[in-house]
Amino acid sequence: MVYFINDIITGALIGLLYSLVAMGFVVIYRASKVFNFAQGELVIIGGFIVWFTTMQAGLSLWLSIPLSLVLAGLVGYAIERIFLTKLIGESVFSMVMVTVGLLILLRGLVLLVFGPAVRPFPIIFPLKPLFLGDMLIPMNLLMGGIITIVAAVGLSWFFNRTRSGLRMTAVAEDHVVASSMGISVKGSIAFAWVLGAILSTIGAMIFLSGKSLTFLASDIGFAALPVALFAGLESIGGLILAGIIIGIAQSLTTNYLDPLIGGSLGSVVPYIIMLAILLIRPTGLFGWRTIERV
Amino acid sequence: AIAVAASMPLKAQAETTYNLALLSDFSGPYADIMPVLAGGREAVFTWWNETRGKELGVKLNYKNYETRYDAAQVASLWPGIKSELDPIAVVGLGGPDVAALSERLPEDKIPMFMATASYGFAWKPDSWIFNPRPTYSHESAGFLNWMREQRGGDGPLKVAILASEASPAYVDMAKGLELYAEENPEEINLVEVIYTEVQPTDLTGQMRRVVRAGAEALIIQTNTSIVVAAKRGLQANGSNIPIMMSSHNGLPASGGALGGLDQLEGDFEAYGMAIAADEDTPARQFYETLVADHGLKAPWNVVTAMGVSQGLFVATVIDHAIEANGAEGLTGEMVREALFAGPITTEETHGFLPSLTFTPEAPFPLEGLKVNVGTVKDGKITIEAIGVDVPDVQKW
Amino acid sequence: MDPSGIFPTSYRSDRRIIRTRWQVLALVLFMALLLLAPYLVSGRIIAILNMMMISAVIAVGLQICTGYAGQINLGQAAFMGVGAYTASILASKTGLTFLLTIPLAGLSAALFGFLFGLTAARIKGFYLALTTIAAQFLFHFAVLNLPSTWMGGSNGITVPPAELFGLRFVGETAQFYMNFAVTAIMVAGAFGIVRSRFGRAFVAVRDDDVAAGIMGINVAATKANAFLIGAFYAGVGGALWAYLIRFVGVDQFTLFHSIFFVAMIIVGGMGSIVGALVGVFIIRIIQEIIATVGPNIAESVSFLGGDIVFAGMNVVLGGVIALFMILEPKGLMHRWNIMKSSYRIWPFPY
Amino acid sequence: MTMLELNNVEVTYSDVILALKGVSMTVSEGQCIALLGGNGAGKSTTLKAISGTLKSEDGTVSAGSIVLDGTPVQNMEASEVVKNGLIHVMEGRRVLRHLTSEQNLIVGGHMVPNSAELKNRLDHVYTLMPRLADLRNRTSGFMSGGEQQLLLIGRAMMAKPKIIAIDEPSLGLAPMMIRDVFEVLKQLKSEGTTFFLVEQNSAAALSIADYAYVMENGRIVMDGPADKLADNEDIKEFYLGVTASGERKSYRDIKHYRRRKRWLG
Amino acid sequence: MTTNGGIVSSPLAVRGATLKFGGVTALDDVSISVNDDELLAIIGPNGAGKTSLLNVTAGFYRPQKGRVELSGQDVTGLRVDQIARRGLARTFQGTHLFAGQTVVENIMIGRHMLMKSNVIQAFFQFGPVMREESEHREAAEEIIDFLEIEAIRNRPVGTLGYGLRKRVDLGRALAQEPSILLMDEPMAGMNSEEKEDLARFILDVREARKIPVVLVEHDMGVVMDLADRIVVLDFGRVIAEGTPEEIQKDPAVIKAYLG
Ligand SMILES: Nc1ncnc2c1ncn2[C@@H]1O[C@H](COP(=O)(O)OP(=O)(O)OP(=O)(O)O)[C@@H](O)[C@H]1O
Ligand SMILES: Nc1ncnc2c1ncn2[C@@H]1O[C@H](COP(=O)(O)OP(=O)(O)OP(=O)(O)O)[C@@H](O)[C@H]1O
Ligand SMILES: [Mg+2]
Ligand SMILES: [Mg+2]
Repeated sequence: MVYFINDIITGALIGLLYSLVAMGFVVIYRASKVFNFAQGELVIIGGFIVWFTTMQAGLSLWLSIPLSLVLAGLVGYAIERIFLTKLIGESVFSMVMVTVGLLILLRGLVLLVFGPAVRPFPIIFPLKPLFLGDMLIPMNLLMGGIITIVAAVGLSWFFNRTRSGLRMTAVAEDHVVASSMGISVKGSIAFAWVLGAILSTIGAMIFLSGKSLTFLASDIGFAALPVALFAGLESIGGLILAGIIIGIAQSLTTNYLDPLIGGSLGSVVPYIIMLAILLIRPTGLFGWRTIERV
Repeated sequence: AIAVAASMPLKAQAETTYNLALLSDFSGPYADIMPVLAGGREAVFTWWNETRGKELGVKLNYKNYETRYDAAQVASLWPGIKSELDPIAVVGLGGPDVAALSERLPEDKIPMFMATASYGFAWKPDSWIFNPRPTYSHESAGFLNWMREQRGGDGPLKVAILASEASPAYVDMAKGLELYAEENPEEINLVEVIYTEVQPTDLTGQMRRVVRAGAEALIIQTNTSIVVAAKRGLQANGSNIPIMMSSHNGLPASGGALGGLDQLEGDFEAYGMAIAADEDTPARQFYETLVADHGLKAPWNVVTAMGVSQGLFVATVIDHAIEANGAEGLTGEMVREALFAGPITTEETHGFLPSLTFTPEAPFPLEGLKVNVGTVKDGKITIEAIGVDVPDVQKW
Repeated sequence: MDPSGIFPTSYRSDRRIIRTRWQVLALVLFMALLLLAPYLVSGRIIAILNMMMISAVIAVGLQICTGYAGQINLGQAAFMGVGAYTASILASKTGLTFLLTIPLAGLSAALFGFLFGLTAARIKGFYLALTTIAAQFLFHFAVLNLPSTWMGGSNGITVPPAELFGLRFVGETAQFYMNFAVTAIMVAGAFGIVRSRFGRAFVAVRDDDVAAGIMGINVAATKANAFLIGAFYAGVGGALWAYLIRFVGVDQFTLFHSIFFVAMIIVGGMGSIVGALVGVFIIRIIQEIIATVGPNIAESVSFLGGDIVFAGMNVVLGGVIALFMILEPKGLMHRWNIMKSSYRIWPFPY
Repeated sequence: MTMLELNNVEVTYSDVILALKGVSMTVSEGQCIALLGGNGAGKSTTLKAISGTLKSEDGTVSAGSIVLDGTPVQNMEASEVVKNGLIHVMEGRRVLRHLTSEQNLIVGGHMVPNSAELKNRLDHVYTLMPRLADLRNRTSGFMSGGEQQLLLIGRAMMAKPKIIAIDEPSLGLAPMMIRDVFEVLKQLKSEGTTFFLVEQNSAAALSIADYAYVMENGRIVMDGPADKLADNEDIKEFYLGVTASGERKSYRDIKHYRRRKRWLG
Repeated sequence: MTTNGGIVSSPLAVRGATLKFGGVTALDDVSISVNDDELLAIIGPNGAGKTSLLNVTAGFYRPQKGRVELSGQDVTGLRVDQIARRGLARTFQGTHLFAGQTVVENIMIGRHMLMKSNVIQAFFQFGPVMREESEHREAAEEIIDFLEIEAIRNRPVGTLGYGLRKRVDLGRALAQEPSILLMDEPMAGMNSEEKEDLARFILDVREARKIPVVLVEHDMGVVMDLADRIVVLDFGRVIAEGTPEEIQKDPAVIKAYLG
């Protein structure tokens, strides 16, 4: 029983990690209507930046973490400048498709710049888990969970309550109208990518803390995807709920169902849940309803 | 594009030259080990040309082809390789090469020689693709039996496997051992079979299951990332169940990824190939000569060993073929025949491989199989056992 | 296409794809060249052509589903896989001739695609695009976890060569003709479909499904059909793949492959069959160039080390794709059409 | 002084379709000019060219210059043009559909520094258009055509621009509404806003315009003071829909032949 | 009046339709019925519920109460495409054209539901498909001539001015060969010359095709001249109904709408 509860807690925390990575998707989508297929690659890049500042440059965590976040932000900005600015005014679809190109490109770049070797990732959160009686809870996930919740609350306040948030919402609604109201689409998208890159980097820290880093890490992008859709691509607050639900479901499947079927249903269960939800609510739990008016 | 390929001058001419096609993956999942592995096998061919080749008046040319570890790429490269190089043997790397060429090579009568252990799905008679090592399941079974003897006492050894469905190859490793455990309950009791992602988020929970099941060994033949995650999971559970790794995710690689070999104190790597430890073995000596006289640059580690042993495997077979058929007019078919004609002794492969006796029944030797076991003692990789017997594993 | 001042005289002629005598001639020459290719160029090129033709069939299907009907589909590789497995199982277990297995492969993939198409009735836009990724994972999971006697599990399936009247289709040349025939039929068919009422219905649903419904088009059914047809093409392509490689394993049909198919139709241009073909050609050729010159560069500039060179190659590949999307977001066909229309009104822009 | 000036502006869509062929206009400060013209004449294109929203339709100002309040704005980012004091009310009722009516208005006034001022402007809009006050919490995407039209005008007012370029404000409005809207426009004009008015309801347009241009397939074919144009024969017939003799003719007894426009002999 | 099963039934009848969106009541127990070959105009202030009424009849919205009948048979709750196939066509307030497609293609899409060929035939481009295509293409061209849009036949609709789009919109609706035609503000965004043309088209449609037309329009000139009968909506209820003359005099209408 204790273990069962423990599995639920750990699952929920893993779910929150997914939420954080998914937040990368959502923030970018929420501020530009662009769905970024290369989110997983942003996670690796973030990871490598952290690895570089700590393991290579040998900075202390207190220095390297903020530095990494700054660098990540710059990378996000650079990506936006190089690949997306030129497309402002074009259809959103073509921007999305550029991110597909990015996905392939960034993989290559990571390989080129950091090399393919499996790298040890710095221990950012204490390895020693938190013991609650017989339950043990991994520190990185626990702290990550807290960070995620804080970030989610902050960002959803920003997007729903502040005027800059409203501006970005306007951009997400309709680039042309937004710019015809004097809102800089460029600015909004740039902001989104900076934020997206930073979130991915935090995600990478939680995900990889004390583990190893290769470009396989990008898979978490696709693991987080169901969470984003479950919550609805416009909802940041919803990510928390979605993440927890999916995380728990996955953890219970891997720990109790998989042993029976001798397979890894756990890795597909998020997608199954996502499909089910979308069939009931086509735009996720809290996503914007599609408005059809004639 | 093709013009370029065709006009590619092959290395300097010799009396009789034969070509080898080297399939490599410098930009796919194995990009990390490829340069070292390539260095290893190429050095052997250089060595062979400069020693045996001279005596026999034969020169082996080789050329690397990038497959990106993608079957489609291999398939579209192959006809080019054939017409451009007309190789007497292919030096393969992994799954996609096998997938793309297993049905093609018999048609073209060219054998392919791999570096790694084999898979259940390649276990078919009359193959044209050969591995110097049996399947991963053979190797783990051999290791586990050895461990059980070490432990002493009767009662089966409690074992857990950590596999992944990311690649069918990983599943195959687990399936083989599962079957073996089923058929030999008195030897092995498979307490947990866990599937995870290739870069797991967190394995604390899964590892606790392993610990609670009282496992005495944890088999991880998949990849380094999983070893690392598992180790952390075990550490979180305050357990030090020994992990058994294979060559491509062995002690040095995993240790490096964990930030120090010391973290793997008491864990094992086991495979049918020389262990790259500090001890002064014939293999080690041969490596030194390669470095000294034949321009090998790679460090002394398992990946180099893999490359060298593959090179030796190929070179020796060709050697046999030449002895049987003379230096002139050697064909892929003759090379394949030579493989069955007689054993490849461990002396010929300078102790990198045990003596291998191939039969048309399987793409790898079935009798006299041996694995070597390496471990970490006070932060150093040391050889724990050499020539451990591998039990017969049923085909799955 | 006609120069300025020349107008079609009958609706039939107006529908025609190829108009001028020259175009007919060009097409005939092109086909003839292709047919003779095995006698003109090296086996390597034929092998590349084989890959291109197979990709072409699949990309054309994707073009119909995504480019025409607007249903973004990231599961095409999975659909291809279903086809490949169906063909392999039928061929290896029942020894059915490829004349039957190929269409059957198409059908089973179509069925699988149709199931996902049904969700399109409710799920739209990105949400749909991303649910199609689920197809990818579910396929992978199913193959590995169903009893291995069904779909070979992790073992994969070995495929006997395609045979017709004792003639075995092994070796690139024989397979070339087989692929050529199938591809020709499928592409011609694609032109037929997109220019028929179905093609128009697809486009209608893409541009404005509300209006489409009010025009008497059953939107849900149309979307499902789009997936069905797209998947059928993928299935046929998969079957060809199975007969080419003669060994199918689940890792040959990954999400990454799907993404590349999408990239192909984007590079070529959405909503154009020719675009799909162009896209396939460009991306495949880049890949092949990389695979070919890579080793040579690696040898000539060995101090760089193969790893650098090949990693660089991947950057080139990704870069070129991204570049295409930035410079020509509407795809090459779009640029071409603009040139065409300016030619049509030339020299009277007013 | 002149607020907006177009010199020989030429607009090309997707590098081929030439939509504007050398259009020149001048709008001086505080003035209201009306741009009349048949369908596809190029009125909206003209506005898009000024406000920089052409790019989204793959169009560019391929020749000529557009000077807004001293700064050349041809092919400038739309958002930059706005900063120069011009707001373009686009055709096609492009409200921000998922936002409420009020949020739309706030977006309109997003450049307002302090929220007190924002509040004032909101109230101002609501007093001028009480209907919007009733709808303030309605999701704009669900509002009726006319309601959306009103919202667009309100949204433009929120920005308090120097010049409003407005595309068919009366589109889809009920007769009373049209009267009200034009009252609002007059009001704004009296407050000193310059207007660039594209309008099909020529009678209404000419009633508030000081000067008017008539456009036919991409060219200015006629211009003059509003009142002069108002009693021009052709304008009467084609735009005001009254016969030369002045009385409205019924749509029932329309002759079945196409009239030729005299000025395009 | 067509009679079916003895009972007299009109081509289109809406009986007691009520439509609510959360708090908003778009339609409140609205009943209208259209007679054969009649032009019924629906007018009313903005947000009165005119478009909603058309949406309900077209099956785009489902009324909470009431029913919709096409020549006697109940079509309430059918899908839009099913209702379209029963002979109801509409044009839109604000255009809903297929922007990427040329004028001809748009009109051909209108004929989709009249065509029979199946996918297999389309794939192999059998004879029948080609014949069908040509026939329907011919019909489409007739409509194009009729609406005098030959010149822009092959222009992508997205590139047309608002007014021309409206014309194409009408053409597309006619292509469906409807037995009843609903029009939502067809005259919006046209100058009086173009209104005259469109008015003429509408008259011709009725002459040539003898189909009843429901017209929602804010231009009183047009409405008063063309309509046989007028229904006035305000806040979702019918506040008046009658001939143009009566309506023009009706105080309630003057107060709510004409001013
Ligand atoms: N995106 C576009 N691409 C190509 N051509 C276009 C585009 N938009 C407009 N045009 C063409 O430019 C000309 C002017 O169009 P515009 O929309 O300015 O007409 P308009 O005067 O606004 O007509 P309306 O009063 O009907 O709105 C038309 O001939 C139209 O076909
Ligand atoms: N889908 C919907 N959700 C919520 N409210 C709606 C919806 N559709 C219409 N409404 C509301 O119902 C009322 C009637 O809308 P409708 O479009 O029928 O008005 P209308 O008579 O067509 O006005 P107009 O003449 O401006 O087009 C409006 O107040 C509108 O806001
Ligand atoms: Mg206009
Ligand atoms: Mg309306």
